[in-house]
Amino acid sequence: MNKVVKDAHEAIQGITNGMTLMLGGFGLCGIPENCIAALVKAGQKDLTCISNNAGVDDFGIGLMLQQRQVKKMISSYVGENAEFERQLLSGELEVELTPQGTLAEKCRAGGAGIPAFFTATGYGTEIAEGKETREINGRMYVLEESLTADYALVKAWKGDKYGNLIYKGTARNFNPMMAMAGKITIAEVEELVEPGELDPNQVHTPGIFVQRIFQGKNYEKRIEQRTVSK
Amino acid sequence: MNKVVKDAHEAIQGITNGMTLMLGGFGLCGIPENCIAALVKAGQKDLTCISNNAGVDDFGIGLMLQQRQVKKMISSYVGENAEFERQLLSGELEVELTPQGTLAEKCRAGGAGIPAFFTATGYGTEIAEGKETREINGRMYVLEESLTADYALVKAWKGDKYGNLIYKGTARNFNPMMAMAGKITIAEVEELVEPGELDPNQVHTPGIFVQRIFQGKNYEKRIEQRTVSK
Amino acid sequence: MLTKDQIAKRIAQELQDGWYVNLGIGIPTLVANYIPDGMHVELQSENGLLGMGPFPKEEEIDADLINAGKQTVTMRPGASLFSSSDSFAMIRGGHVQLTVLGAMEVSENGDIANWKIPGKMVKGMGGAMDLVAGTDNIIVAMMHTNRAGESKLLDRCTLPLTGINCIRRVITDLGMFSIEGGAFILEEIAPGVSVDDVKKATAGKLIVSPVLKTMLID
Amino acid sequence: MLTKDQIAKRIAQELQDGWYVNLGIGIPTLVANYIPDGMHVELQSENGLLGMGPFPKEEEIDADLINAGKQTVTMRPGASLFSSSDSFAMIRGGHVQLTVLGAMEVSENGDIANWKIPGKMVKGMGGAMDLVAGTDNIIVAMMHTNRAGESKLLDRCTLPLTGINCIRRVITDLGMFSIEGGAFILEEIAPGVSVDDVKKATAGKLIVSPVLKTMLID
Repeated sequence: MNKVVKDAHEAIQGITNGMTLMLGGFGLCGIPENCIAALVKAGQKDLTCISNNAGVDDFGIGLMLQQRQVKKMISSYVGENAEFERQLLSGELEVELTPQGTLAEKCRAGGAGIPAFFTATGYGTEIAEGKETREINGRMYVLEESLTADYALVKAWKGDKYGNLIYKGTARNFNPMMAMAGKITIAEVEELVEPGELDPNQVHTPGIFVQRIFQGKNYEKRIEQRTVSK
Repeated sequence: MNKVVKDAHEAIQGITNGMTLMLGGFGLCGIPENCIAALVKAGQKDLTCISNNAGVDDFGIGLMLQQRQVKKMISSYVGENAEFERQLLSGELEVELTPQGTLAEKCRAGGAGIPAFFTATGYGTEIAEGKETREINGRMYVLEESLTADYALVKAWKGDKYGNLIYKGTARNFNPMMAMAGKITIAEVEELVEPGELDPNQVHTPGIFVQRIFQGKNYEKRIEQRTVSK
Repeated sequence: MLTKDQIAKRIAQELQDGWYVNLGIGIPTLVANYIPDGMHVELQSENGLLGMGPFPKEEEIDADLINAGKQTVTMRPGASLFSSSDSFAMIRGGHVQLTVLGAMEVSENGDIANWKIPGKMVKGMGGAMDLVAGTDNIIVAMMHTNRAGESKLLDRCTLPLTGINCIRRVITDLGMFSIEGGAFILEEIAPGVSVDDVKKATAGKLIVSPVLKTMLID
Repeated sequence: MLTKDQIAKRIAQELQDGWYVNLGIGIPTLVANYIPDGMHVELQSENGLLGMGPFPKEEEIDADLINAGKQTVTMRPGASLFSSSDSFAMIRGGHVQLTVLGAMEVSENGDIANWKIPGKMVKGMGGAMDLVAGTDNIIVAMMHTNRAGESKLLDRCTLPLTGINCIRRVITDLGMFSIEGGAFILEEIAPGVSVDDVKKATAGKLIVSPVLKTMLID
């Protein structure tokens, strides 16, 4: 079993033009910074990116948008990004907006072998247009299909060489479900340890979901809204 | 916020004849021993029990079967229990067998507000009889409905007074999903601590899913197959 | 007329001990400042935190600990962290006792629109559609009219919907309304506001409760 | 004819480094004893454990650490623990590279029956239906005939099914078979067994591979 790769450059080998990627993170919290930097450098084009948000102009997926690497975003909220807006309005970029909870569940379902599920979210709204709806126990639901990706890029706090991951704080967010839903899942971690160093009872993502892992570097962890109390 | 009750007797107040209960555990591992003992003493009848297994003759749900408290079991595997077999063959007891992974997912779905989902499990078998089937992306799936319960009885290792739970080893099993799917969830724990003593990053079941909690006593933790290596 | 803080104060009166509550961005966020002393309410942040505390002190700031508005926050004792799918399992599964959120429009049959204005840049619904579908107990907190002075309480929403038939209560700067039988019922009126003021500012069907009270805000 | 241990040894030859493997009860369990030295294979136990180790020493026994057969086990370094829903997410989601399980009957079109005998006490399917639906790579390990001497490799299963069209490979005491195009293809034959023996013991359609090999078991 050898999942450890040297760095982000080595980790993203195999990602080619036109592929579908999942990228963990909520806003700029818990995003795979190293992998994004490597993708920007490698320059793959026409990517479909499944990510709750699209970063800001000069960080996160925003960096990939600047290089015009993204053909389509599947997200729940894409504010805070002027270049994104420009590309969207000019028709260069396609966006599929999905309710946040539905997006999370679509990823989990994709990883768990569940091709579709019913949810009340979005019933009666434009999100349900063209989708099957059904009354179950007196309430109306929408059928939503699962999502998978060619590659999932996730960021964890600690990981071991077998790919077991532990996240920290709210940087967990979409990372665990996306780790499940990638055909190949690449994990970048702040600290890479030997098998046995993580408590098995505290592992958030079991290594079975992770195919490549490396210790990232120079994490900026940019804060979008630095709010303090007096 | 006051979720703490004195003991199992106080915890099961409100459970009445004919209710549907979920009981965590796999075999005899991670079962709510104290709550089961209290139910046996209280003597509620005509219960529907959702539990992966049905205990053994003189332990676990087997104790409730001896008292003829159970009308119906929803389980994946019910071996190792002679009284169970007798009641089943005599028609006193009804059993709904459900594949283990489908059972786990039905509980999670119930807790997560997902009324139904598609799974390939059981397609083409008697489990799929009377259920909707559908081809999705070239494969056949069965539509399975979610499960909820009037009360869920779960067992954890540590818990705090807000109901946050941490399980130990493979005693986790069905407990987390059942905790989600109970209208009222009762957690018995080996060690009840103050809020703040559990690491928020290590909580397996957030307290939002737990309505009552108590520190159990005299855990027997009976082993079904004591296997040792030389 | 109520200030935004007074709207938040009135909403805080609805809280009950032991509730898990999700507060949206804007006026709803202010509700956290007015939780009654001695009452224990747990705040849920849909990005994966239960037991959200106040903003951190400068030296406590942790980039890995933010709320759904992407603001740095702290955790209270007894907090827990979880994934987005577990978070929305809580929300969609009806485990959150109260959701407070803002709106652009609410209709007399309980529809809500709060995510999209055609012709303007669409940022997305985030978790709003899940939140309105997840619990029966939703309070919409908003100004009664928009900046152009037009009513936000309508017979039908004109903007793309976030959810249908899901809102039962609205609190605005003019009063508190329940939504029942296809009408806004004026239950409480803000101090210094007349029923006539409310009628003029409400485009949807309005019924004045026979037991109309004047809102009590300390 | 192979012993049960020899069947397990032959299956172990199929393992690949880095694979996650679920071993059922009976002959499949024995495969763990024959994982080649230096090869790293992670065993998944569907009750919520990845990285399952051998049985514990007397002093290591922990009632909270069992396998799917309810036997006390240990964890290897790098193990992880999880819930039943996460466990079957792994299985159903196709993340387990190989499942080895026993069967009462297998048919020439890949159907399998291994959970229920009408008229006998039904114990339940446990995780078997999920396991056969979860991965393309399943090996059935079983005796070629039942105690009455009847073939377990049939044209159609007579017992209630566990899954349909899901088995691609069967290893019995007589040989190794792939299932393709509605037939059992005899790929390898056990030492000391003749093709005629296999033909006699196989009720389903049997094709002898043009490159038939004698099984190599050390």
